[in-house]
Amino acid sequence: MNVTQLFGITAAALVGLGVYGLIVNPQPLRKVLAFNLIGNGVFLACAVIAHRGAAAGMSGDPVPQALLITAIVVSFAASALAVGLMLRRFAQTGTNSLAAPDEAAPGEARTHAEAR
Amino acid sequence: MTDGLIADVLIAVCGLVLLMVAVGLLSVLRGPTRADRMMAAQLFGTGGIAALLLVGTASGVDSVVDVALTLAVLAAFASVAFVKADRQSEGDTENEERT
Amino acid sequence: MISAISVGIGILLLALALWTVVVRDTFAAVAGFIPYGLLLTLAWLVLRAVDVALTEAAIGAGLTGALLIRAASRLHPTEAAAQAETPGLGTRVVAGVAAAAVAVVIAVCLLRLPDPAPTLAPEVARHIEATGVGNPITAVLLSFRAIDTLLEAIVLLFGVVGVWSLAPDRCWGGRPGLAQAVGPNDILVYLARVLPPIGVVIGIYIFWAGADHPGGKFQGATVIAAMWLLVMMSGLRDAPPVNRRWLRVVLVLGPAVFIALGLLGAVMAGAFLAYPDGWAKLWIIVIEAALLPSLAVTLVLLMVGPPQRPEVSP
Amino acid sequence: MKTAADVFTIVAMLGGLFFFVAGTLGLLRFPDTYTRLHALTKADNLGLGMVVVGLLPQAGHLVVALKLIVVWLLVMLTSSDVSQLIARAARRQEKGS
Repeated sequence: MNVTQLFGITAAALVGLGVYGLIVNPQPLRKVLAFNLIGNGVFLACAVIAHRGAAAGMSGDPVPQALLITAIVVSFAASALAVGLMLRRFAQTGTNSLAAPDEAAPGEARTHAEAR
Repeated sequence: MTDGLIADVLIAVCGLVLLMVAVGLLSVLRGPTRADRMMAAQLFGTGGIAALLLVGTASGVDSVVDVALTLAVLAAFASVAFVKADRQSEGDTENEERT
Repeated sequence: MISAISVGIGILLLALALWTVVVRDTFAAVAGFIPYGLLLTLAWLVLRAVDVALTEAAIGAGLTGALLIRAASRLHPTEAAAQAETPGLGTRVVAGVAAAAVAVVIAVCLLRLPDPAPTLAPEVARHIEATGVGNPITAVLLSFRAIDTLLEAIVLLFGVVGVWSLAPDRCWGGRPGLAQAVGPNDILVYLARVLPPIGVVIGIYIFWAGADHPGGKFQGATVIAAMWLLVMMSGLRDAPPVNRRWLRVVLVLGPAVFIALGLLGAVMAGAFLAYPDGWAKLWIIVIEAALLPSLAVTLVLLMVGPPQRPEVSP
Repeated sequence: MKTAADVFTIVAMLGGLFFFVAGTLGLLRFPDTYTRLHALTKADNLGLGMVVVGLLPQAGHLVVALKLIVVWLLVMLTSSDVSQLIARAARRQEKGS
């Protein structure tokens, strides 16, 4: 098994783990973590493709590598926005649940919002 | 590019350091306290940088030192955030409501 | 020999990923996410993507970890309620099957990639001379695919707008984040006095090295942003109020210079973002130098979140 | 000359490895947070130091060697500070609980 195959399988497994975590974990922050796992799996797949494209004295195809750098920075921005949304929602309503409002202790959430 | 024997030695050492870091990570992440878990970043800050330098030198990537420099500066940042976040969640919560 | 290390990195990476997915406590999950990011740096290095390794070391291991930890601590009060919502066995089995199916499809695709692999490396090698830079990735980022980089800088700016739009009305124009109170003898204050000068030099060095070696504006900007955040976390300097004019100017400086030079290229070289002959290197340096402070400020503002404290009196 | 440098590298690597093993053993065996922190920050820093010293003869360029030393100094500076921060956090948690 060579490096490309190894990291190819790792990338696929990372995406799988991320999908599982995204569905199963109820906390929104955990979903952001899981989403990051999926993203890293895709990045790793991209890096594998770049690695296979080594030619002309370069250690890899520079175009997917450059895209990866862009992608890592953008995914950080996306995570930051998601975290901002979560914290704001928590500050406003006192909950961070994704369940439908009537399922997740409706009274508590409303009183919290009214208190402000 | 370092020659064969030394490269092999470096890779072997790198593997063992990684193994030690992995074992250490296992015990640190299990806890029991939050302070124990904070050590995870610290553990990788030293062991991870050693492994990085070893594998980079063995495969002849000169710029690996720059990656190590970045990590050395930023490994502390994650740990500080850890401690600060912990401090805020326990002590400074009243600040949050001060608005 | 190198493949033995790769196997170790792959296994450890998956083990940490599994930890972040299955462990009950969110704080523990995030604690596992930081070494995971550092390990990913090793993976990029083994795949010979040194530029990507640098970016991951800066963003993945540094900023993302700090961002998530802060959120995990802040959201700790919701933890018990959230855990009660964990779906039952049936959902978990279905989710597991779905996830496995996705993973298998991707694995099969990745194992059956076409041979020989398609690559743009020879194309880049043929034209890199014209850009005047030695690092092919910088050439791609700022010349061949400059539009991607421009749009990325603008996306980051939108990210800041998005985060700012979460501010409560009464706090608008104030300072982001919480007030930090730290004693003058705190070791954190010492670290925040000693490390940033060194860190800023390293950040600028990595930015400058990016012309010919791995490095560049993203990585340099991240290091500088982290140093500023360290100073803020120590309480030595407060976060700037978001209504400051200099802050807005620095934020848009990079994208504005980028667009202006792009339009100038449309006039002088016949296409948007085209560089006139012989001027490519200079234009790339000007764009990168303008982007560096913008990116650093953008990353800091994304990290500290929306304004939370109304400004008392200016 | 070349062999002497290589022997030096191997000896230093073994030393570094010893400290990494010692650090991990400490993490596994020590009874409380403070002693574990002690094992981690002291032993692993020395381990990294020995690895850096061992890599010096293999660095192709003087600048690379200097940067290696800077990496080690930075890690020593930051990890000593961070270990103190973590120890304080641990004490605060003990008091709190």
